[in-house]
Amino acid sequence: MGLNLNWFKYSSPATFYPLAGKMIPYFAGLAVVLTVIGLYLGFFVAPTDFKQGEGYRIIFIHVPAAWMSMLIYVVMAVYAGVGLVFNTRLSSLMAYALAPTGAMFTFLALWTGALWGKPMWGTWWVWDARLTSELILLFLYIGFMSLRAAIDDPRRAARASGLLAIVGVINVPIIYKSVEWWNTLHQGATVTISSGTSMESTMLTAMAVMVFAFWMYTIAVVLVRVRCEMLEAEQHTDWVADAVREGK
Amino acid sequence: MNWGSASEFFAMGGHAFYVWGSYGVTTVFMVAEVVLVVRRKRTITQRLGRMLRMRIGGKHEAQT
Amino acid sequence: MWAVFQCVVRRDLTLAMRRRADVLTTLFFFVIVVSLFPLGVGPEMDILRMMGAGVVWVAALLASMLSLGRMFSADYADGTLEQMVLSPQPLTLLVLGKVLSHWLTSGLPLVLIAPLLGIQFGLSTQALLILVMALLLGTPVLSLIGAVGAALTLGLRGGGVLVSLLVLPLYIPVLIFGAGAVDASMSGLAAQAHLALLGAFLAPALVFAPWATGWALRISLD
Amino acid sequence: MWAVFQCVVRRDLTLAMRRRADVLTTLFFFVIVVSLFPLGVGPEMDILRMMGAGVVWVAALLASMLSLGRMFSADYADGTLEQMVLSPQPLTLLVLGKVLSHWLTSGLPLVLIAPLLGIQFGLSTQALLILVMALLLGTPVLSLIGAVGAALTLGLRGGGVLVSLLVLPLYIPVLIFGAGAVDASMSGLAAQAHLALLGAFLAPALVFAPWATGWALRISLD
Amino acid sequence: MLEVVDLACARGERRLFENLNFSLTQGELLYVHGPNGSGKTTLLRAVCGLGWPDAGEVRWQGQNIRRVRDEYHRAMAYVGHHNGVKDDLTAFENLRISAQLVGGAGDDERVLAALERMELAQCVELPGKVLSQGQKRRLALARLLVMGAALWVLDEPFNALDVRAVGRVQAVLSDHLDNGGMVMFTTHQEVDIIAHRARHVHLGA
Amino acid sequence: MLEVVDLACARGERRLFENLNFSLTQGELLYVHGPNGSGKTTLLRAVCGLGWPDAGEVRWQGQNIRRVRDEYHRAMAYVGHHNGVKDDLTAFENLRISAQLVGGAGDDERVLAALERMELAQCVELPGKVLSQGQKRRLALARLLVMGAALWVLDEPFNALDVRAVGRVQAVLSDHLDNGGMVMFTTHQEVDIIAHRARHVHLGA
Ligand code: HEM
Ligand SMILES: Nc1ncnc2c1ncn2[C@@H]1O[C@H](COP(=O)(O)OP(=O)(O)OP(=O)(O)O)[C@@H](O)[C@H]1O
Ligand SMILES: Nc1ncnc2c1ncn2[C@@H]1O[C@H](COP(=O)(O)OP(=O)(O)OP(=O)(O)O)[C@@H](O)[C@H]1O
Ligand SMILES: [Mg+2]
Ligand SMILES: [Mg+2]
Repeated sequence: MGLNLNWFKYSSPATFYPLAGKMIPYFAGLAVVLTVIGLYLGFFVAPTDFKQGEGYRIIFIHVPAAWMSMLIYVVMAVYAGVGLVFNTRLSSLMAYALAPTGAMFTFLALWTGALWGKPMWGTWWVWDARLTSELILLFLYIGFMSLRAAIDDPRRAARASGLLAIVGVINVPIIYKSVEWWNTLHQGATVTISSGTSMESTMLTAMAVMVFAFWMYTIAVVLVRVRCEMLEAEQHTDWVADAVREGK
Repeated sequence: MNWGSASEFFAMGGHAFYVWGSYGVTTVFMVAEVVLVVRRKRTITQRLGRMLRMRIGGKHEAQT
Repeated sequence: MWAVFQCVVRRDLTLAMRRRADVLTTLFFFVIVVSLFPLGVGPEMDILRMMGAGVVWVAALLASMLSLGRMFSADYADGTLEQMVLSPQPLTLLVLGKVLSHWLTSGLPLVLIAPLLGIQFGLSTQALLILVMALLLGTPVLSLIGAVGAALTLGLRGGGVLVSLLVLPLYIPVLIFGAGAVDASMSGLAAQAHLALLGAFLAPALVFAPWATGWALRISLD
Repeated sequence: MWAVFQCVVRRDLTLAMRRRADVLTTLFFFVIVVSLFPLGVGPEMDILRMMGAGVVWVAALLASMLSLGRMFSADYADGTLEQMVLSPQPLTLLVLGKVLSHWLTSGLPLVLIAPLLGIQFGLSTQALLILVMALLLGTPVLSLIGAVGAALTLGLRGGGVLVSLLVLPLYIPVLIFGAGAVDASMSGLAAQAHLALLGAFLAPALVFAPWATGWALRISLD
Repeated sequence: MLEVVDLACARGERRLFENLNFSLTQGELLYVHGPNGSGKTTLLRAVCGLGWPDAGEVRWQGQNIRRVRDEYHRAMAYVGHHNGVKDDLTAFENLRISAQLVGGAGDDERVLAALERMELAQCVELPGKVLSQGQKRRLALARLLVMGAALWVLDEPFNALDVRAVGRVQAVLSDHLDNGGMVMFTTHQEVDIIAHRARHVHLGA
Repeated sequence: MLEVVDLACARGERRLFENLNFSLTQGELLYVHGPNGSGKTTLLRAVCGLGWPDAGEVRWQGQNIRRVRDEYHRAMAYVGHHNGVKDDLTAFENLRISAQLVGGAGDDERVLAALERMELAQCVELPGKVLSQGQKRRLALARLLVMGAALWVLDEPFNALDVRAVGRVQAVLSDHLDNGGMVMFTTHQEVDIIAHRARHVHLGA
C-alpha cells in the first residue's frame, strides 16, 4: 500500500518535475567525470591492439553507443507500454523524451562502425546482419517519432506511438542475436580483442566506464527533455504556473 | 603511457581520420543535443512566463 | 464465432471481386517490378540468377505493402470499421478474417505467379520450389505485420507513406530469410533452416499481430 | 491568372508543410526501398553496381506513385476539388499548380538524396551526376503522367485497370531511359542522348498532361 | 441499464464537458441537446465505447463497458455521422452483413422487411454508391431494425431525411421504446416523440 | 439570368427527371422539392456544370454554360453535400483560399467578417478536422459571403446546423435576395424564407 502511494506520488508530474530538476546536475556531473576517466583509460592506459593497431580505440565509443541504442529502445518501449496500459501521461512523455537520444546513439553506432569498418574490413558498409538490424533500429526510432508527429491529438498520439514501440521491440533481440544467426563479418557478442589478458581487462574497464558515462549522459539529457514535454503537455495547469513563476 | 609525443597521439598510428572522425562526430552530436535541449527548455519557460504574466496582468487590470 | 469469421472473409472477398481491378493491379505491379530488372541489368544469366530471388522478394514486399491501403482505409472512411469495432465479436477474430482475405487477394496471387517470373531469372526447378514455399510462409507474415501498420496510420493524411516507414523495417527479417532460403538451395545447402525460421516468424505473428491490430484500430477510431 | 496559380501552389505547399512528416516519409520510403535490394540480393559490390541505377529509378517511381494519392484524393473526398473545378480559372492552370507542388514535395527531395544512395551501390561520381540529371528530368514526367492516372481513378469504376493501362506503359520508357543514361555513362558511353530523350518526354507532358488531367477530373466528378 | 458516471471529455485544450451524470432505463428516451460543437458527438461516441474519455466511466448493467464489452455491444447499436454503407455492396448485402456481424443469422426475410419499412424497396439491388444522401441515411437506420439491440445511440438520425422518412423513423423509435428499448439521440430538428418518458441532457453554454 | 431548358438526367436505368424547364431572375428564390432519391442533388449538380445531363441545356445569360464556363463560374457559388473544408487548414485559411480561387483578393477583413457572421469566431484558428459537423457546415456556407457570386446553389444548406444557425443562414439568404441575388436550394426542413418571390420545382412522384 505504502509502495503504491509512493508510486503514484512520483508518477504525478507535479512531484516529478521538481525532483527531476534536482537530479539533473548530479547525473550531468557524473557523466562528465566518468567520460574523463573513461577516455583517460581508453587512450592512455589501454595498450595498442597488436592486430588492429590504434584503430581499435573507436571501440570505446562504438560499443557504448551500440549498447545504449538498444537499451534505450527497450526502456522506451517499457515506458510506452506502461503509458498505454495504465494510461499514465508521464510514462508516454518519458518515451517521447527517450526517442531522440536513442536515435542519436543509433546513428553514432552506425557512424563509428562505418569509420571502423573502412580500416578493418576495407569497406564503409556491408549488408551484414548486425549492421542492417542496427539500421532498422534507426528506422524504428524515426518511425516512432514520425507517427507521433503525424497525429494531432496528443492522447491518440501517445497511444498509437506507444503501441508501435511495443511492436518494434522484437527487433532488439534480433539485433542482439543476429551475429549468431547469420555468419557475418561483425564481431560476436563477446569482447575478443587479440592481446594479452591483463591488457584486455584494462580495455574492458575503459569500455565499461564509457558505457556508464553514456548512461548518465542519457539520463541527464532525457530528464531535461521530459521536463520540456511536461511543461508543454500541461501548460494550463496550476503546477506549471507555479513552476514557471518560481523560475525552475 | 602509450604515446611518445602529442603528434604521435594525434596520428593514432595512421588511423587518425577514423578515430578522430568517430570521436569528433560523437562529441559534436552529444554537445549539440545538450545545447538544443537546454535551449528548448529555456524557450518554453520564457514563453510560458510571458503567457502567465499576460494572464495575471489581464486579471489585475480587470480588477482595478 | 466461426460464422462471423466466415462472414468477414466472405465480405472482403466480395468487395475485392467487385473491385477486381485493384487485385489485378497489385499483380500487375509485381510482374512489372520483377520484369524490369532483366531489362535494366542486361541478359547475363549468371548475374540474373544471383539476383533473382532477391528481386522477386523485394517486389513481393512492395506489392504487399502497396495493397495494405485496401485493408482498412475504405472501411474507416465510410464508417463500416466503426461498426465492426462495435460488433459483439472479438475484434481479433474480425481482424484475422480481414487479414486472411487480404492475403488471399494480394499474397496468394503473387505466390502463384512467382515461379513464372523465377524462370525469367534462370532459377532451377529446385530453387523455384523453395521460392514458392518461402513465399507461401512469408507473405502471410507480411500481411499480418502490415495490418498493424495500416491500423496505426488510419486517417492520417499521407498514411500510405507513413505506413511504409513503420512496416518496411519489420518486413526486413522476412526478406532476408526468404531470399536466403533460395540462395542457400542454389548454392547446394539445405534451405530447411531458413524455411523453419520463416515458419517461426509466422506462428507468433498469427497470435500477436491481430491482437495488436485490434488495439491499433481502437486507438485510431478515437 | 498568375495569382491563382501561385495561390494553388502555396495552398498545396502549406498543406504539405502541415503534414511535414509526409514529405519526410516519402523520402524515408525511398531510402528504405533502395536499401532493401542489397538485403535481398546480397552484398557483392559488383552486382550491386550493375543494378544500382535501376534500383534507384524503380524506388523513385514507387515513391512518386505512392505520393500520388496526396494529389487529388483528399481534395476529392472533402469536396474542395469540386470547388476548384467550379472556380472561374482555367482548370489546366490549377492542375499545373497542384502537379508542381506535388513534384516539389515528393520529386525534388528524391533527386537531392539520390546521390547518397548511389554511393551505397558503388556508383562513380560521373554516374552519380548523370543519375541526378536524369532524375531531375524524369521525376516531373512521373508527376505529370501520374496526375492523369490519379484523376482518372478518382471516381471512375474500374479505374484501376485504366490507370495501369494508361500510366504504366508511359512510365516504363522514362524508367528505361533514366536508368539507361546512368548505365551508358558507366560503360563509358555518352549519356546525352538518353537525357535528351527524357527532355523530349518532359516537354509534351507539360503541355498535354495537365489538360488531360483537367478532363479526367471533370469526368470523375460527374 | 446504462449509467454515465462523472464523465469528462476533452478535445485539444478544451474540456467539452465534465462531471456528466445520467442514467437510462428500459423504455426511456434520452435527448442530448446542444449547439454545434458542444460535444454531442463526442459524448455519444464515448458512450458507445469508441471514444476514450478523460475521466469517469460508462456502465452497462452496473459494470464498466470496457469490462463487459462483448455483452454491451450485443445490446447496443450506434448510427453516427458516417452511414457505414459500403459503396460496392448492394443495399441488401450491406444490411445482411451488418446483421451477421452481430452474430444474427441475417435471414433474408428480416433484412427485406427492414428495407421495406425504411422505404428502400426499390433500392434493394442498387450498390451503395449510387444511393442518394437520404437513401444512405435510411439504410444506416435500417440497421437498427435487423440488429435487435436494446440500446440505440443515434447521432442526428434525421439528417438528410425527407419529411415522410422522418415520420417513419419517429414511428420506429416509438415502437422500440414501447417494447422496452432505450434510445439516446441528438438532433437539431424539431421532433415530437417526447411524449414518452424522456430525459434531457444539455451540453454547451 | 439562369434558364434550364428541357433538361433530363438519368442514373443507371432510371430517368430521374426530363423536360424540366424553369428560369430564375434577380431577387428570386427557387425551392427544389422532392423526397429522398428524387434527383435534387443530380439537378443541382447539373445546373452547376458538374453533372453531364442527358438532354437539354442550362443557360446563363442566354448562353450554354459549357460555352461561358469561366464567366458562369465567376457568378455562381455551390455548396453541396460535401463541405469542401480542408482538414489541415484552419477555418480562416480555408475561407481565404476559397476567396482567392475565385480571383478575389481574399482580404482578411472580409474573411473574418464572414466567419463572424456565421458565429465561427472562436474557431478561426482551429484546423478543419477538429470542427464539429455543424461547424464545418457553417464554414462551407461562409464561403458564400466571401465569394461575391450572384447565383447561389445550395444542397440542403441547413443540414447539421443548430436552430440558431438555421436562423442566421435564413437571414443571409434574405439579404442576398434583397440585394438582387438568386438562390436555388433544396431542403427537407421547414423554413420560412418563402416570403420572397419564390418559385418551386417538384421532383419525384
Ligand atoms: C556500421 C557498422 C557497424 C554497426 C552498425 C555495428 C553495430 C554494433 C552493435 C549493435 C553492437 C552491439 C552488439 C552487442 O553487444 O552484441 C556492436 C558491438 C561491437 N562492434 Fe560493431 N558495428 C559496426 C561496425 C563494427 C566494426 C567495423 C567493428 C570492428 C572491426 C566492430 C566491432 C564491434 C565490437 C568489438 C563490438 C563489441 C561486441 C561485444 O563484445 O558485444 N563493429 N556493434
Ligand atoms: N484540438 C482541438 N482544439 C480545440 N477544440 C477542439 C479540438 N478538437 C475538437 N475541438 C472542438 O471540440 C468540439 C467537438 O464537438 P462535437 O463534434 O462533439 O460537436 P457536436 O456537439 O457533435 O456538434 P454538431 O452539432 O456540429 O455535430 C468542437 O467544438 C471542436 O471545435
Ligand atoms: N445506377 C443507378 N441505377 C439506378 N438508380 C440509380 C443509379 N444511380 C443513381 N440512382 C438513383 O438516382 C437517385 C439519385 O438521386 P439524388 O442523389 O439526386 O437524390 P436527392 O434528391 O438529392 O436525394 P436526397 O434528398 O436523399 O439527397 C437515387 O434515387 C438513386 O437511387
Ligand atoms: Mg456532431
Ligand atoms: Mg441530395
